Amino acid sequence: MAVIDYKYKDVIHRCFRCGYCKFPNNWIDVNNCPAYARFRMETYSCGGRLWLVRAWVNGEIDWSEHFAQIVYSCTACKNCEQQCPLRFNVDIVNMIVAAKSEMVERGEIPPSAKEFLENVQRQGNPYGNSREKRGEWMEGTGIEAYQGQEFLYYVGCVGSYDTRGQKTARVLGKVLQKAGVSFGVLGNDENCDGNEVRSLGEETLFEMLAEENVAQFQSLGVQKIVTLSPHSYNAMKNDYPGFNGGFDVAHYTQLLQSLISDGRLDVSGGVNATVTYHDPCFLGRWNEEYEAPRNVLKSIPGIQLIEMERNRDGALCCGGGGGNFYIDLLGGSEDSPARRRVREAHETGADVLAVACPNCLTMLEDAVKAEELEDKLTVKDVAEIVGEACGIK
Amino acid sequence: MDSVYQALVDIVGQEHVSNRQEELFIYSFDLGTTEPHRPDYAVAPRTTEEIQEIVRLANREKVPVVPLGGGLSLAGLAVPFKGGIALDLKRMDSIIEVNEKARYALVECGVSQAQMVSYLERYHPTLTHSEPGAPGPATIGGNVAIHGQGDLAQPYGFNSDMVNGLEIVLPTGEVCRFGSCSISSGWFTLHPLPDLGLFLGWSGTTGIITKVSLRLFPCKRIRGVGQFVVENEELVPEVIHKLTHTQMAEDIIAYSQAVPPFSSGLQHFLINLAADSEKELEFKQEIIWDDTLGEYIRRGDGGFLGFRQGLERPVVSKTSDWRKGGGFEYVGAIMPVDTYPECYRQGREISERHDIPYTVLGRCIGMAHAMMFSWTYAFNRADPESIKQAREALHETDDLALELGGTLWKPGLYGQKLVMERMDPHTLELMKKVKQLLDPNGIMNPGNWEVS
Amino acid sequence: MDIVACIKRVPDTSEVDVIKIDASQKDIEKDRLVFKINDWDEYVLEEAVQLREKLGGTLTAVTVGHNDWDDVLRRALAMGADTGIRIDQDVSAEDTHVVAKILKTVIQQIPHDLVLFGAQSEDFGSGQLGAMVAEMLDIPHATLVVGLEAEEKRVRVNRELEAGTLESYTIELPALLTIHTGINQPRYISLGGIKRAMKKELQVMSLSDLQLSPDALNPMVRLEKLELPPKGEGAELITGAPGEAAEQLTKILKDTGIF
Amino acid sequence: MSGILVVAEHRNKSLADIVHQMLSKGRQLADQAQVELLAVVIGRDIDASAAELARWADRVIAVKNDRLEEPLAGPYQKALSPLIRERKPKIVLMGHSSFAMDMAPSLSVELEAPLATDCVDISLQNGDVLVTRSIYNGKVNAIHSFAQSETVIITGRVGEFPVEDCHRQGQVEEIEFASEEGFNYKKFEGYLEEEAGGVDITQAEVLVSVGRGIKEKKNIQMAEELAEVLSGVVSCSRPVVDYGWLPSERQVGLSGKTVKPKLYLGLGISGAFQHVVGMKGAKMTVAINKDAKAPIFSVANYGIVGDILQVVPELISKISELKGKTG
Repeated sequence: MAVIDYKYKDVIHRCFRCGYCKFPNNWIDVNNCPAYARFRMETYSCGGRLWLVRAWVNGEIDWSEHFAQIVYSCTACKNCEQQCPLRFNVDIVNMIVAAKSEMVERGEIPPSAKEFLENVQRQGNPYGNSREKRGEWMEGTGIEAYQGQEFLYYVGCVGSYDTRGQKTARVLGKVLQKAGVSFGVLGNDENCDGNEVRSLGEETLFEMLAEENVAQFQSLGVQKIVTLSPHSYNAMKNDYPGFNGGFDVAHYTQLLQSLISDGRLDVSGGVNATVTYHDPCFLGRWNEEYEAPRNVLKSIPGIQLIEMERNRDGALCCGGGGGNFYIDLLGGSEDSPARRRVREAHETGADVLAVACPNCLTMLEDAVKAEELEDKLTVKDVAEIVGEACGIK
Repeated sequence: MDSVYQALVDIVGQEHVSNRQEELFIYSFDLGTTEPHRPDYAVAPRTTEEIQEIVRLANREKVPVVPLGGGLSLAGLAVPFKGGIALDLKRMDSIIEVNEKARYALVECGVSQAQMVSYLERYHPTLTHSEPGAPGPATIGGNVAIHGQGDLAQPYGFNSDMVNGLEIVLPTGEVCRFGSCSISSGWFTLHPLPDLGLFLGWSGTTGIITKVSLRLFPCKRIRGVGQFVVENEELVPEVIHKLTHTQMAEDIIAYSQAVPPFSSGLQHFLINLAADSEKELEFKQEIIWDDTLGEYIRRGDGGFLGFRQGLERPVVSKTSDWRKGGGFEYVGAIMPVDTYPECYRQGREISERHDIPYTVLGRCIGMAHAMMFSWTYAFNRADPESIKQAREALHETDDLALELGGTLWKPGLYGQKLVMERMDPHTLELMKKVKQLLDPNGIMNPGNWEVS
Repeated sequence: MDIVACIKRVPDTSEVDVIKIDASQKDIEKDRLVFKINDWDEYVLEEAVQLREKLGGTLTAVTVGHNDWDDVLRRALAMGADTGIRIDQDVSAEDTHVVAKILKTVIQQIPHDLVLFGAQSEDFGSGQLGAMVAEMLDIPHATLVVGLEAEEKRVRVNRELEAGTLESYTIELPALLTIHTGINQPRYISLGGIKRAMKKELQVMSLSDLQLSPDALNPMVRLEKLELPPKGEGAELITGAPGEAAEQLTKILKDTGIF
Repeated sequence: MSGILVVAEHRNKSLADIVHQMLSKGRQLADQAQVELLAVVIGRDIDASAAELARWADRVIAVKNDRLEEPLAGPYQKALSPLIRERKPKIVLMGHSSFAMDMAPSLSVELEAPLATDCVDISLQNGDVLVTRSIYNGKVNAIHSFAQSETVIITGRVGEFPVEDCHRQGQVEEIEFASEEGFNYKKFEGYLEEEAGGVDITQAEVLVSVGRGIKEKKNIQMAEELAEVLSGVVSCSRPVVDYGWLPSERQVGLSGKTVKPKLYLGLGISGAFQHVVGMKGAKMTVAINKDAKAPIFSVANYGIVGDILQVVPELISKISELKGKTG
């Protein structure tokens, strides 16, 4: 039956389905929409998805698991908004999220998305792991709980629970300690930042998470926040103000950039590696932060930085956005965006693929294994590379 | 279990074939005003061999096959009128070889125009191809299949004139090669073997183009666009005639449109120039702006609006948003250049009668040998009345183009009927024989170019 | 068709490493545990809502517990139940007989063609409650139902036996069924749905409202104490990072001739 | 204390396995309390079964009824309740089976007799009956006693009570059961067997079994790869079938198949008793689960506490490496 109160009812028909959204800005490859790159059928292109949502809203097609899978395969990477030549392009991702919200309210969403959201409702993280284990990553690092220090170091779910993510969280903590930054963490009391919950369409759950987090931060007197993940950075910088949570939010690469340029962090130890940097969507296209991570890498002696064909606002998404690092509707093939991106990184001749997001880290590291490139290409977070340069093990 | 579906899964793999409502819905439309028709399957093959097996299956089961590249031909040429298999060729997107010396590119049919532009800019900066200005995903194969033209039409003709070789899967499943490639490994010329050009202009009704060797042309270091305008449309043919005489320009386009209002009624010229040095550029500018167009400027009949370096690709999709309706369709016709004034005047009259802001454009083909004249009608996809108005305007324009002595380019069903009615019966009979010879079971893109 | 669905709130112990028994040795420490609706009852509610969508009628959700149990009723209301009834009594230490008596009394006061229970609960897993209530209401019942087709006057059910076999029955209404997992795919309940359900008021009843005095509900089975199961000899644990552990296990598999 | 009565579940002309486990426990309790062990079997052609029961029971009551070829909860209850009221056994004991779940609770209400289900131990302490139940999916044991009552009803968990052979020549007593009650309002329509075909996991030498811990359908592909490398087959526990990720023919456990492979490799399986019952017969069991307290670890020979998404890919590459060298 038709969807009655779809917010973008009078805009969505303006999509001409001309397909510019499939390309990066330099048109070098037709596969820059991650879902289209994976399935290469018109239904999975951004235009195809908008036409299907419109057809569903008008009652021309019925809901089906396949339709839900097509909508949820959008990783909210914003390549479409970057490339679409038409004036409504600023709302494309919102149109898809609004369709997801409609499905959420009807309870008809892919099973893995259902599990993701139920786990967050229950345990405050998509893995459903116990809240009592959220602080386990910091055991033995000497990192303190937050009691008014200058920065709240917000880690996020992937950094807290994913073994690979934990490693990065620890290294960044030690780097900040080395630079003498005054910071503390929330440990077991940290809750999901809600960024993925919102892009999965669970609007009310996102509002609750945002309200609770803002209240928690304010009760602790938090002024400045440094986040490990661009996803947390995005929610706290752009959405929390709407819940009167006006904090000074930085992604950690921005903080490291200033620490290095102010001389508070000595990276002269250097790292000998040819590195290519992957722009995470929530740092790049969503927040136009392209230079800080690159400046950090370039400030380390011995690092030779090579750009991939598709970089900055033309980067190919790792396929982990829109909750897909967990619900993973784009995995399972050599056409998966993560595997395409890993091949592209390898072609530059780099031996290190640098990332600045725990989701990208896990997606691209799995892809390196799947492509059997373990001995030719290593995925490292910028924090880990900086850690090496400061002699942190 | 649907045996055809299962057979398709065995050929291309489970992920590249679908009979689900979502794929059938999307592949039932093109972007224009043509009524949608649902296919029974959507299939995305990766190799010529897969296409052969699909076509053989289609013959056995009498299932229509409708090939499409970008699906952007905007005239219903990729709409599966009789259902069957919508064959999306965009996965066949490898650029196989670029031969710098003989200036040609051998590509799979699904290579997109955008990919070609960026690949040449990135790896072969001294070469360029005739880019049609369609949205990025439009494919090389699809474009030659409908006798498309691009921004080198004035010096070098139709894109289909630039074909050095073709690989075709016949409707009965065999693979044929036309041009030097059929006897040697080089794809450097289509001629002089007996001409079997039975696949260009047929819009995929006589076979499926799988590989194209396309001529490339020198790409000079400096490329720019000069803009010239005249008030009186009667002057346009002679201006084009004079410009083509100089043989200095690349693309020559004359257009007129109602939006923005201050330019309504004026005839604008876009004159592409290319040069390897400032000296060469100044020389060409002088010949064009002083020696050729100077008299118009001095008489006040025309105005020079400046020259801008850098070739900015036209973004034709913007037209679809003029009426905030996400849609437009245009009639393209190959017309004698001197019919420009009538094409403009009557075209404008049709637009105004259907309450659509007029947009007409003439692209010179060859040395003013002909021009591709397009009448564009935007519509609002959410407003059936505006679609109806656009569709009527399109049909009236089909009639107009033929009345003015032109011939329709990539016409939809309505235009095809008009063309075939006017065609001399023996040529029509020969077309029918060719179709029957190549496609005995009538599975290839049925409905289009069907000689009754 | 008027449907009554009885649901339960249980602690989520799947992701908890250590469960501590409290000083009374009659309960576990629950203050740090997270609570959820009993797995089986999610399938009950989904089945009930689907039946109500097909055949119309009313759907009433019932639970027995103090006000922190309202969240499972909110969930039922968010899913589509018309009313939610909570009997304000902590029965976590009671035996099933007592709970059955309470529920029987409540159900008798509600129009009921079909009464649905979960086949068992995640915490105690006795699997007795539904069949006991059926006997007390003197209506036919079937447990472990994995397939259900309902008409106005009767239901056709498949119930699960051992070794992949099912047995099927036709049962006249009114009847009671206990629902097993896998019968359907429960829908997602959005927080928005739960919040909207907050506006629907819940009926709260006490034992006295049901003319039941606490001492008339003496348990037949008494809990003596809880204890942690004896540490069985258990598995020989292979430790180390994923790579090393995999290495050692591969060696063991090789040595025992598995490949 | 009066006698102990074992209710024998009799299906397609033979006694269910669990009956021998209950007879053995019943015999042991009866000897300890020096009381009579009775057994009752209800059905149509039950002579052979009655004779078999007589090897354990002092007295066997064979209740014959042509319409009761298959065990039906309603009629069985109508046959048993007068018998129990008349013989007043201290304990009525039966296996905790699907049939028992259908009948025991309503029988307990009819007789106003206390009921404890799915017990893992039954003991007598100075005349009082105590039972142990495993709760919070195997992480806690609860000890229960009964309020004063002539009869208590207990159902025992399958696999918890070892079978001890016995050679007592019990007396067989036949009685007729004619009551019409219990047949009408609940009509038995027949059995549904699983359609055959597909993979038969009971024949596999090596089973790689996936549980809820696999988290997503796409991870099953990793288990397929591991099974392939070990030339085995993928099986699963119930939640995986409930989610529709694998067909029920792959399910190991009480309501699925019982398997006796050379190697049973459990990935993300918690080890609920209904599952363990189906794989206890494996020669060697290895469990990988991130919950150190998962009950499966108390059954397996070897265990790895870790994330299967990290361990299994390593396992696949290490095994194929080793096989590559020597294969």
